[in-house]
Amino acid sequence: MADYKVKFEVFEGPLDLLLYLIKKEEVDIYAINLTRLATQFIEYIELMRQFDLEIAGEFVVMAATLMLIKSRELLPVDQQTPLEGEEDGPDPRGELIRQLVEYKKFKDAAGRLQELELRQEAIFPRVPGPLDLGDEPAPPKPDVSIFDLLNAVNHILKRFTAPEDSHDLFEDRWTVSEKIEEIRRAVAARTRLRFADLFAGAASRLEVVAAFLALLELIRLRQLSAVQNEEFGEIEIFRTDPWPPAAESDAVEVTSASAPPDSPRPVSEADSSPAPSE
Amino acid sequence: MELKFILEALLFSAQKPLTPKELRDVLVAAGTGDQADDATRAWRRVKETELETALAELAREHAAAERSYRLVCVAGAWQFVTQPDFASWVRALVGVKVRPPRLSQPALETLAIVAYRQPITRAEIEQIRGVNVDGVMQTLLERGLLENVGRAEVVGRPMTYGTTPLFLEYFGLRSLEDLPAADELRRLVIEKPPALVTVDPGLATAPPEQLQLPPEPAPLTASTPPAECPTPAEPPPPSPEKEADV
Amino acid sequence: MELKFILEALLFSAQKPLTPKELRDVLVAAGTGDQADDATRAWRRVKETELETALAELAREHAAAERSYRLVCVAGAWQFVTQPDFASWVRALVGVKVRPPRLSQPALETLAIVAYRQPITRAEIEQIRGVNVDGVMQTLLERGLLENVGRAEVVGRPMTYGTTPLFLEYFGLRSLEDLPAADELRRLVIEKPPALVTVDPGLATAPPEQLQLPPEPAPLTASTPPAECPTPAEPPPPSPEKEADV
Repeated sequence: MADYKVKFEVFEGPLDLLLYLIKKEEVDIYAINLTRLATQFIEYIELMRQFDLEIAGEFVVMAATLMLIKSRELLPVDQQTPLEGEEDGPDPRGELIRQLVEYKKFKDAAGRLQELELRQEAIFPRVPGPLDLGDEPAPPKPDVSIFDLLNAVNHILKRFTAPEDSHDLFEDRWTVSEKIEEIRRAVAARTRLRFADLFAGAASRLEVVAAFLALLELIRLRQLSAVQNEEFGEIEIFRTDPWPPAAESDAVEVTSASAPPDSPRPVSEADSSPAPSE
Repeated sequence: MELKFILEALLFSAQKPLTPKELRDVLVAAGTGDQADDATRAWRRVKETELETALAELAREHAAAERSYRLVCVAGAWQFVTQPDFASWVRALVGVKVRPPRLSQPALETLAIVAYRQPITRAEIEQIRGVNVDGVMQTLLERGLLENVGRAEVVGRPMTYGTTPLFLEYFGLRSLEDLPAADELRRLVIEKPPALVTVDPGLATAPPEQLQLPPEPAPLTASTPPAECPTPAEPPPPSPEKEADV
Repeated sequence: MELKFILEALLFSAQKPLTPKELRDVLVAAGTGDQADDATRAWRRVKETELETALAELAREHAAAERSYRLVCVAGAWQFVTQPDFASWVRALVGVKVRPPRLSQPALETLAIVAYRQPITRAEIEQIRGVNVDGVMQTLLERGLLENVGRAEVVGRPMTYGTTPLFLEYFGLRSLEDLPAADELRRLVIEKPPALVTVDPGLATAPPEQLQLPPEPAPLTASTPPAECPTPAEPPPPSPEKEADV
């Protein structure tokens, strides 16, 4: 059964099947015998039914249209009763042929696109090795992106050149969740915040990292957005409205009061970063 | 120093395709510094149109040279690429080109319709293809080959779709004007024979929205897109009569 | 297919100078595979002396063409170089602003996740981003910013992905170590008070639902899960006693 299914899925709809039948007859679209075409089309539908294949509604509609055309062609013109609204509508045969011609054009166009697609696979751009011109600055990037944020955070991190063992001391102290709450509180109070402010009081690289991850998370959750008005300009953090339910925010405020984020800071920034001068 | 050679040297050294604007920026930057010599300064105020002329000439020269590479413009940016004939060797050197899976027949048909008829609504695409296109549209939108470009001014204000720059890059096209047989598919063509077609004859390939317009006997020339396309036009499609003769 | 054009296409595509021997290796490799066509097979047994003759002829042709670049042999290896006359412009190329990559926000997020967490599977990325990433991954692979780097040793052996040299170039990084806060972001297991986090360890960002839980005012010490050190390479976390000493 699966085999038949595959076979019939080759037809991407009734127009596709009609074009296939026309091609099989080796006649021009304008010269087709629609009566014969209708018979063949319906045979295919019957076949699909026999194989218990799901027949899309479009096929049934097309079959009905073909039957209509067929029945009309069997009658002499003077005995035909005009179809409902036929005065201002096209005759179904002409309309069907128009549709087939139209569809065939795009099917052909799709074939040409496919040729281009294959050609592109065989075309390789010249990518010379990088120019050896020494330490040039990296090209600036317009638009604020996650990497602008990363670059910005890197600047801040450079302040923390403390040796490995000393920043490890803070490894457990700062978590992203805490920082998220901290940032939410800060932005709730002020609606907008300078990016640098988020890190102003940070005492260690890890604290900066935690704050930064928290910021990314809030941006990802669309609770905050970051805007940079000019290249290398100050990045500002905004609250995205609507802010989550007020009740929850209040709860946060309460908890924060009991555990202020910046209270226990055992080592001051100056103490912790005796920049190793190398 | 001839402009075209400067541009050639730049494109030859560049790691990625460059637009005329970016090339101009390079010329400006090179000519502005304190150490810039006179030759470099001379091109500081070059206009983008001059660049474009020089680029077109370069591309012609390289095509005429019939070497193993040529200069192409894809989605407005210029780069040197190898000819497809050498793919098997180049592939052995740099590895298989990473490309997303090839597009399915339904996807290609849908893309073709949008490419030639944009902006277009989903209903209009379905009218041409005769099938529901929800699934295939989603794939194409997700792959970034199509995008929402607005809303149609008809009842329900349905979304309209168009192709993206990534579409041009994927197929290696300079612009939409570069689409094969663009004229045929975009222009209003009078389809015959009249005995069979009782519809307004000019509408045979009319974009669907035109079908809703009152049939104004506008001159054909007016509906033809301006002939700015720099590439040689495709040979006209065989007329229905001719086709019937075969 | 003429040998010299094959060699030209190869040198044109190469990222570094190639010796005749290396070129021959490429021709052999290309002509050996099962799918190699006759034209490609034909050059499978080419001799190095033939290559050298063809290379010399190529170099002569390019010198005669008097373009902005030529083919040179330095220390036995061949490469295309631009003429020194154009150095001032080529140098300016480096400093000039390039247009931003046409990458969507989802693409950038995915890129960031892979950058810090490579090698990573598609499923893991989806776990972090919370959405299907097929389309985005395709774009990034196509752009050459990501690549397949192997398979994960888990059920189904899914492919794993990592960033490419182009990625570094795009973002002006010398190496992955240059990624901001690379050490911390890579190894940081996001430990949170148990009430907050039930996420898999190793996720830099907790899934949204967990982040919305009301924070439990757990004491700081209790909030640290035991033995959270993520990678064996890590020095052991400092003992609390040590911290107290500071």
